[in-house]
Amino acid sequence: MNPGELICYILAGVVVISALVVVLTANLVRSVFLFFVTLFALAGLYVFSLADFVAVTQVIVYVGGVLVLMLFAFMLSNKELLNSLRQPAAAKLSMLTNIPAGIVAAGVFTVLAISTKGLQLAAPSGMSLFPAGMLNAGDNTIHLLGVRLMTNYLLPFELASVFLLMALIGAAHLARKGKEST
Amino acid sequence: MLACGAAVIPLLGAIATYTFSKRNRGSGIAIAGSVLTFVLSALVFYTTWDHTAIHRQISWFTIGDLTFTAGVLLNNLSVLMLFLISGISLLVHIYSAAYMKLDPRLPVYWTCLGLFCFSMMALVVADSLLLIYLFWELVGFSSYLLIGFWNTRQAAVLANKKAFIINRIGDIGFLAGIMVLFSQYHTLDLVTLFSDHGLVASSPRIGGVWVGATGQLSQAWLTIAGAVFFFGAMAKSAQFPLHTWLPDAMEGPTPVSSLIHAATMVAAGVFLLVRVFPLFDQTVLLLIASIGTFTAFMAATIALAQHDIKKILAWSTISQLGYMIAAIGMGSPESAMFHLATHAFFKCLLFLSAGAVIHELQHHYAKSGDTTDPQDIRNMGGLRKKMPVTFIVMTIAALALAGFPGTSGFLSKDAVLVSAFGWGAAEQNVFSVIPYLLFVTSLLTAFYVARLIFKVFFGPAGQEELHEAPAPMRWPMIVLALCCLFPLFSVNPVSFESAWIMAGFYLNAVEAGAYHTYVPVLVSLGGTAAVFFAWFCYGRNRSGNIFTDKGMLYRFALNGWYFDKLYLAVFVKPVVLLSRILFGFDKKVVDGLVNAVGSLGLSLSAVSRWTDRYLVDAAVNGLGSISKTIGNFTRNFQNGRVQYYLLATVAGVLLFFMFTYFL
Amino acid sequence: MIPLEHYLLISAALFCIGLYAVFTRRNAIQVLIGIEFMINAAVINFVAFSKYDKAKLGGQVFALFAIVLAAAGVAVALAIILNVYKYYKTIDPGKIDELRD
Amino acid sequence: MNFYLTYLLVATLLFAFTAIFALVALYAERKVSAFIQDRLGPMETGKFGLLQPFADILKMLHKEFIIPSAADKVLFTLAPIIIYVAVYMGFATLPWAPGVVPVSLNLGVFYIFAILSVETVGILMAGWGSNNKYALLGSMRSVAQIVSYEIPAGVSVIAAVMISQSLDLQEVSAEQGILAAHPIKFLGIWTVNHTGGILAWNIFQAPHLIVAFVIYFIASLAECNRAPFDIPEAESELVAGFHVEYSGIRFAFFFLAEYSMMFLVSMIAALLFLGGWNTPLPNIGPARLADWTTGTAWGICWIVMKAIILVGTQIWIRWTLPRLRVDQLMNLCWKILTPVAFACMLISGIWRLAVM
Repeated sequence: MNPGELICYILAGVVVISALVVVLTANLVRSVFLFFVTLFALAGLYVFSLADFVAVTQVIVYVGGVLVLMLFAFMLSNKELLNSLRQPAAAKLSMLTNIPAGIVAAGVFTVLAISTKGLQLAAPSGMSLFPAGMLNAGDNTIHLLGVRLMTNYLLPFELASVFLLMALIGAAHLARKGKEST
Repeated sequence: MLACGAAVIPLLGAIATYTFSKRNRGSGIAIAGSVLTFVLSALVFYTTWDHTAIHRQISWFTIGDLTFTAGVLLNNLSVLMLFLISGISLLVHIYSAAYMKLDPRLPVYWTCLGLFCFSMMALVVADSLLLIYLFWELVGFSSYLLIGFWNTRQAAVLANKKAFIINRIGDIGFLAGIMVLFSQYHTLDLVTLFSDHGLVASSPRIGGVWVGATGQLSQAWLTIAGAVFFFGAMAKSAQFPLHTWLPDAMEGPTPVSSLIHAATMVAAGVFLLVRVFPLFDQTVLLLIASIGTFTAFMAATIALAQHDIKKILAWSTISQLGYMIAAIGMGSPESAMFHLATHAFFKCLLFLSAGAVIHELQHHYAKSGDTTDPQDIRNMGGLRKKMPVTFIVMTIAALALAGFPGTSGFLSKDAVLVSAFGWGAAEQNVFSVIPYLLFVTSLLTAFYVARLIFKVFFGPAGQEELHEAPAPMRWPMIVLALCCLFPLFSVNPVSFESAWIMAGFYLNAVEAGAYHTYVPVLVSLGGTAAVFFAWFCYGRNRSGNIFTDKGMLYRFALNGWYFDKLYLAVFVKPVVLLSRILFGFDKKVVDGLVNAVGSLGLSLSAVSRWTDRYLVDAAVNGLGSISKTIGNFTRNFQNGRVQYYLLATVAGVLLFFMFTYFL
Repeated sequence: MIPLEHYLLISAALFCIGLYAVFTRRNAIQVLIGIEFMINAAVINFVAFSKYDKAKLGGQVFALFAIVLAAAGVAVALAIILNVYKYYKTIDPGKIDELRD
Repeated sequence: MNFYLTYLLVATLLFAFTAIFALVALYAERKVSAFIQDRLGPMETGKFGLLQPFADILKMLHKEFIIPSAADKVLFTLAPIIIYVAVYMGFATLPWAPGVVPVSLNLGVFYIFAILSVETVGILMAGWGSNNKYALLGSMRSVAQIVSYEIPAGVSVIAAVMISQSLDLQEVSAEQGILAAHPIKFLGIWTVNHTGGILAWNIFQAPHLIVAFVIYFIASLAECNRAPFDIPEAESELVAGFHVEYSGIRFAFFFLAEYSMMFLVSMIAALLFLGGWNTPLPNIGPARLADWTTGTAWGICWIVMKAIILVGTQIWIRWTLPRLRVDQLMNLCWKILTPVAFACMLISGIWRLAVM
């Protein structure tokens, strides 16, 4: 196991553990900041999966956008909301009610893990599995992505931009303290 | 069509005055309307009088296979009435414009007056008993409005109520008559019924059975029909049992009294009787003659004792109406109509003159703050010098009323009296007294009218600032005074046969007899004597020495023979008592019964409620609670919590995958 | 060289953690975080598989789309949560179980 | 293992550079402010007060760590580190000279912007962790300002990147001088591949980039929370903003982060618009000034000089201009800078297609 793989597994561990803590902790603000750690570690995982542009996008969008937005939403809202975010220590009863959810989540994980175990990458008959070969560490993914975005995926790209505009307008409309807020 | 126009214009005028009364308060419109009406009526009169009757009608409505018609019948009778009414109403309109000038509700007055003229004219030109009945009611209603015009006065309100109620009583008679005729002939058309060869004239009475065109009835029904028609006319024309409303109706404005209660409305009864004259059999005619005569005599005696100037004239009107009714009863409707025409003029003039006097005195008293009754003749005197025109015209009218030669009253009264004596000669029994009674009445008439004149215009002058009435009041009086003289009616001042109105109704010729000569002479002489007697009593200011205020007879007359009190005791109080008894009966017995039924129902429903609650409801509630329990149980699956839903969904998917992988 | 299965396992773990958060959290924002975990689990899979697709690079492209659209979704969701808080005075999705105004 | 050791060495060098630069900038700031305000500034410690920054740093190192009792201790402690590390990591892809770059990353600019956005998380952490309303308000203002001004800054950077056709800052620098691999034209008309010098800089290759450069410079001031965009730490309103509760070495980290950030954004500006490590001197006929002044040492010299001139401008602006109000700040960002930056980006595209 070379240092790169080691770092990768460490990052994977950080992802899983920090995600668990995010879900289980009672202090919401800390959980949101921990969410940042999870996302950062995930970005590292993407890098190790040779998706450096996705990783940087992950950081710039999630860390610079989503996370800041969440924190900002908390802090902009009033004191009661801030208090309500500090959840009381989970009561035993609530832990009791969480057990079915835990069982179901664990069951889903089991199913997914088992289905992963027997995974075989198989090409359809008459076609090779990797026609263009696998991605290498030295490839300029930005170049490839740029070409693909402007050729094969131009329509999804434009749709996504329109969708973003809609979301922007919608969020701005919902969030403003308009007189006509019903 | 002109007649229709003439009849409808007052209605339009009424509506117009009511609508456009802002400027000059409607007087202009009202007077213009009545001028137009008069012109149209005169045209109609000119084209129709002594020509063949005009009868136009349209189909009105149909019940079953009976078609009711509505239309206009113009014969001598109706055009004469039309002309008379429009002429007098024109003069009264002009007079009113001055008399009512200061009244705040003048537009309403014009409206009511217009409505009245319309209904009266429509009444006389209508060709069907049903239409006549309609307008008859309308006349009653508009007179109700006019009598109670000064509706803030208690007396006026009581008077118009009284007039209305008594007219209602008479209307029942009219309606009953219409019903009898309709059931007998199945038509109400005047021409079909009452023309010379109409249904009534051609219905034979054979052996106590009245044979009509479509059926037959007992002859008693014929008598009843006539009697009830007369009963209707009785109320309208203020005859003996139903006469009490007319004196009270003097509470209305004087021009109204003049128009309604002297010249037109009360003439409606006479008009009706003339219209249905062929219907009357001997019994009814005798009844009519008796009632008319009695009314004439009674009213004259009452008029002797009155103090109120308008009351005197009112009783006098009743008396003169009695003459007319009696003339009809004695089979001489033409003289009744003649007297109606002449009486309309001089009685109208008398009222207008009285109105002028009252008007001036009222102004005088109002100015000096005096509360003296301006209508009481005891407070008057010496007005001859202050109001010469009024004095002259009123004297002419009074002479006409008294029946002095040279006046129209002489002609018509003679016509009535001569026919009465002619009729009386044929009668054998107690009814032969009727002509003599009428004659005595004539003398009484001369006496009371002379009393009125002497009291008002002679004697010491009381009030200094009095002067003549204004021109719009004066001129109609002068015109009417001219109409009270003989030339308008006859070229011969002493022969009523030469009067054109008499000539216009050749119903049956008056037999010329000895009466024809001496009756007029006797009337004139007796009248003169009565006037002198009156001068002796009142003119020389020696009143009271013969007719003291304490005399029983005097009080009897003053109170109108105590008819009002009698009616109060005989009709009103028993009715009130009866209604009290009935009320008590209603309260105790009827209500008690109803309440008993109600409480029975309550107890029954209590039983059913118990059943409902503990048997039916229990079953329903049981079902309900079962479903509620089930619902409560299943509700947990539908609690609105998205997370539970999602958990359940994922658990389901998970189970599915479990099955696919492990089973 | 990390085998594909390991990426998929990490992805599955992250997905289940997100699922658990969505099931149990009494706070809409934590539920939102759970949803983001699930989206990121999908992104891991996209990225991991895209290593084998040099020609089209579909996995990375759609990972980009997923990330960007998730961000947009978060923006709208946060706006909704703030409005919900304004009316219900709570952001517990378990207590917001009424459809009426 | 050498591979990792080299990286470690480079990282240490960079840290040392930022620390030393912070000291120098601290001294320069004091002296410049004194000069602008017509006074002497620090004079006691050493000749001309040259030892003043060291005295300051000593004072800070000796100060007590104060953690407010109501503060969230973990967040409070982590915040300055995260802020500094975010800025520090931004240096990783900056080229200093031809061939001299810590990490040659083909998405360099993108990476820098991503890593700088982490700084906002640190600021929020500091604000929230202090449990102080001034700190919270300051951090929120700061974050709002940074997030807003990232848009015009990013868009104007994209305008430059579109001209250079690369996100790799090394390549961007190379394309602005005599080492360019592609034909480059002065104002789009005169090929200057062999002339180089100031004529080959991006702002002269495509003159609209002068506008983009100004926008970027203004936005970078805001991102550094420098005057006139210093309302997040406005002393008169918020005491000191998000770092009001900090003291000692933690406060020194904020200080370090701020001056490092100043240098970082200035260096990015120099790299993207002002020719990077290229010499401003062109080849004029036989005087091959550009050829002579291009090289590793020259490169480091030029880039540091350019960055320091820009930092000096920042300091100069700070002591010259008054502070903006919040609404003026936002109006400037969203109504002026962002549209103009978009226009520059559009012109860049057209320029790229039509002229170059």
